[in-house]
Amino acid sequence: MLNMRGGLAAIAVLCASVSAAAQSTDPLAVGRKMLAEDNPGELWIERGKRLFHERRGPRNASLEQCDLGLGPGKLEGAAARLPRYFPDTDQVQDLESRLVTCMVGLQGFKREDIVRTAISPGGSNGSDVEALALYITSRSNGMEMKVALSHQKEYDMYKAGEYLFYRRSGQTDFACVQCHGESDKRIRLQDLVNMTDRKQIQEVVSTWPAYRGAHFVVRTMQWRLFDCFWQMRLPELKYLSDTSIALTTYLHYQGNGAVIRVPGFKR
Amino acid sequence: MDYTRRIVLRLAGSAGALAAAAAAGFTAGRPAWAANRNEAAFQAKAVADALKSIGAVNIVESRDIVITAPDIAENGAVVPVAVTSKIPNTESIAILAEKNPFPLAASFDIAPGADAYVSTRLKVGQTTDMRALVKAGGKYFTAVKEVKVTVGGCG
Amino acid sequence: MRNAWLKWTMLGVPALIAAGCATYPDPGATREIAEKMVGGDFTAPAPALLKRLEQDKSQRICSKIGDAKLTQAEAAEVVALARASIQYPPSGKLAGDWKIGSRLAHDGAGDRIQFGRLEKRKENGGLCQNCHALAPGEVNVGNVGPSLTGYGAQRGNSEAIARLTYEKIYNAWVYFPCSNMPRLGANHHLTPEQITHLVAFLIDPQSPINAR
Amino acid sequence: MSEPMKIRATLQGDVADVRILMMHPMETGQRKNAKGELVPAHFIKNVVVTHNGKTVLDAEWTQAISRNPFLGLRVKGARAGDKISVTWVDNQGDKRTDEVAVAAGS
Repeated sequence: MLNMRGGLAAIAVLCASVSAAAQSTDPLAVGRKMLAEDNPGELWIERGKRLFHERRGPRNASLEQCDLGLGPGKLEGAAARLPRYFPDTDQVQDLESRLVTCMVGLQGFKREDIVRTAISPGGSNGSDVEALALYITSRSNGMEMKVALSHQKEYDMYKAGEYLFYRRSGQTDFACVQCHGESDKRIRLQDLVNMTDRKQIQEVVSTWPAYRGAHFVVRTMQWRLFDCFWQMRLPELKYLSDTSIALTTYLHYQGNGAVIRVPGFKR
Repeated sequence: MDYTRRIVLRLAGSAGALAAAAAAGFTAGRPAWAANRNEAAFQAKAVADALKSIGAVNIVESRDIVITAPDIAENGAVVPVAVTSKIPNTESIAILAEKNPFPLAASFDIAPGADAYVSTRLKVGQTTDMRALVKAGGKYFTAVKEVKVTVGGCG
Repeated sequence: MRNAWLKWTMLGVPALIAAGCATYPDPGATREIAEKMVGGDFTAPAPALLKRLEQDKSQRICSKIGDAKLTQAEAAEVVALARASIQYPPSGKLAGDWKIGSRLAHDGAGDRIQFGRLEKRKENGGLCQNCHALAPGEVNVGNVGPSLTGYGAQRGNSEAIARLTYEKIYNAWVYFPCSNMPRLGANHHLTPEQITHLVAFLIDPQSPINAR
Repeated sequence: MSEPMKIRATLQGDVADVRILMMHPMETGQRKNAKGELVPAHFIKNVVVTHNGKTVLDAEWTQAISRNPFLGLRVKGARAGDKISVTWVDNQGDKRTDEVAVAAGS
């Protein structure tokens, strides 16, 4: 039916026209497919590449000597093996944590300055860290996730992550598992991933960093966890905190074998 | 993070911004078939006024216009819309989100003989009829599809 | 079979130990490591808000890892603690205004913390829509919890039903120990008065949730 | 200081499927920033797509086009290696042109 304000007598034929769009039974599927086919996150990759190779910061250095676990400057496959233990920092680090180590150590940026701006405001052009994290991860596109537990601290992180995944607290009594423990569940219309199902974990961990449609920026795994704690009404998760790296270790290890393809597209 | 909600609510705009926007032109070297920007149509707040400004009269509903858009859009700030016109000699395709404060969202002039298909993404403030208006051989044709907008997001 | 795959990977552990490698910490050590993280990894605009991370006894019991089951004794303790937590509205009236309840049921905001700010509003939303189907035909509803469509139409609106409903919202763990449903009243997310409005929204014959 | 567009042009028969992503805020002029100040309107007004120098599409846009816009079109009579060029102009006079060669279809 035509449903318009004002006199539209101009329209000669008033038969309801039917769109051929919705052949699928899922009324959301058409839109999701159309958006995912052309992912604005792609625009961030070039920027991340430029930021990686440009001489920047107080030391006027590039990140080309950054060791993400496979040796200085070796990016192919590096993200697929993170988080991992790094002897020089004596820490288990995820991609963003290691990236910040490089930005501080090689380029001379102040850690607190990077951390403060790492998660960009929605509707901005995004942060340097977001673009760099996407570029670096994109260099593992097509490769299998291969996180190893070998150092004691990696085992500790993995088990702490598992513990935290099930740890309930706060006024909603939520742990991760309350929303991510069963398949085919939704918060309103938003599909929830079952993080106790290997296939679904793989689908998730291989698609971050991702373009977040509602925010118009590329988001990272650090952001994903940060935003979950917000919705759970818990205090703010510190950027690069051990809690975040423990949960990432727990999830990434279970996601082993997934083929990385970033940027993902999230609603 | 209620960024989407904010952006969608603030779509309810004034004509001022659009008028200011009219300044910078890009008309030099334009081929004869491409019309100049019809500022009055873009500033119209009612669908009827937009159509009038375009000069669209005797508009015929046509099944040869296919609108591809979701039945339900999860995020009103990014609603994908594609329009295909199978009507011979299609000269232009305009897309109107009828419930938007300024319904005429975009207009595409198509070179003679070129493929009459465009795809883009729109901000839509609320559930609306999405209307495609096609000019072909000097005549006007139209089709509509309803898109439900849930705004979505958490909180 | 929540963690079937995980268990499978655990089978590899003895081999690693045999090879002299590092291994998984025991549950006590894990708890210590993880709780230390929680203690240092969060910030809040007011120190008192950090207390949200501390677990009460029921939360500790309900944080079962993987497929671990609640024992009968644990379940009984959670139920007893839940029963003791319930406070009724001073008026004694358990069913309030379904229209206010409808608004609350569709409100998912309030009390979140981000970018150094606490989302403090006049009142918190009831969060229902996030997880439960509500009125017939409503699209933007979750399914983590059971559908509430026709809740009152199926059960009626007697005093006994009003009381049961009130208690389930105030502290669902009285009836379903350790369920996913937040203890909205006991945790002071909602006030007793707000809960009476949600009760009305669920059981009032006029409420859209009970529309045919 | 605009970011390059991401343009894909892939041959399907003799039609090039062209998909363009642009980084642009598409500000309505109605949104307030974190400090509560109104963000000035800033949006692409006009997009022109050419095929080997000949215009095939001339689009007039408004603030109703989403942030980081997408434009998809099909160019008839294309051959692998043909040049597809895209130019956008925004309401603040900013302008950008990017070009790709049509890739053979898979």
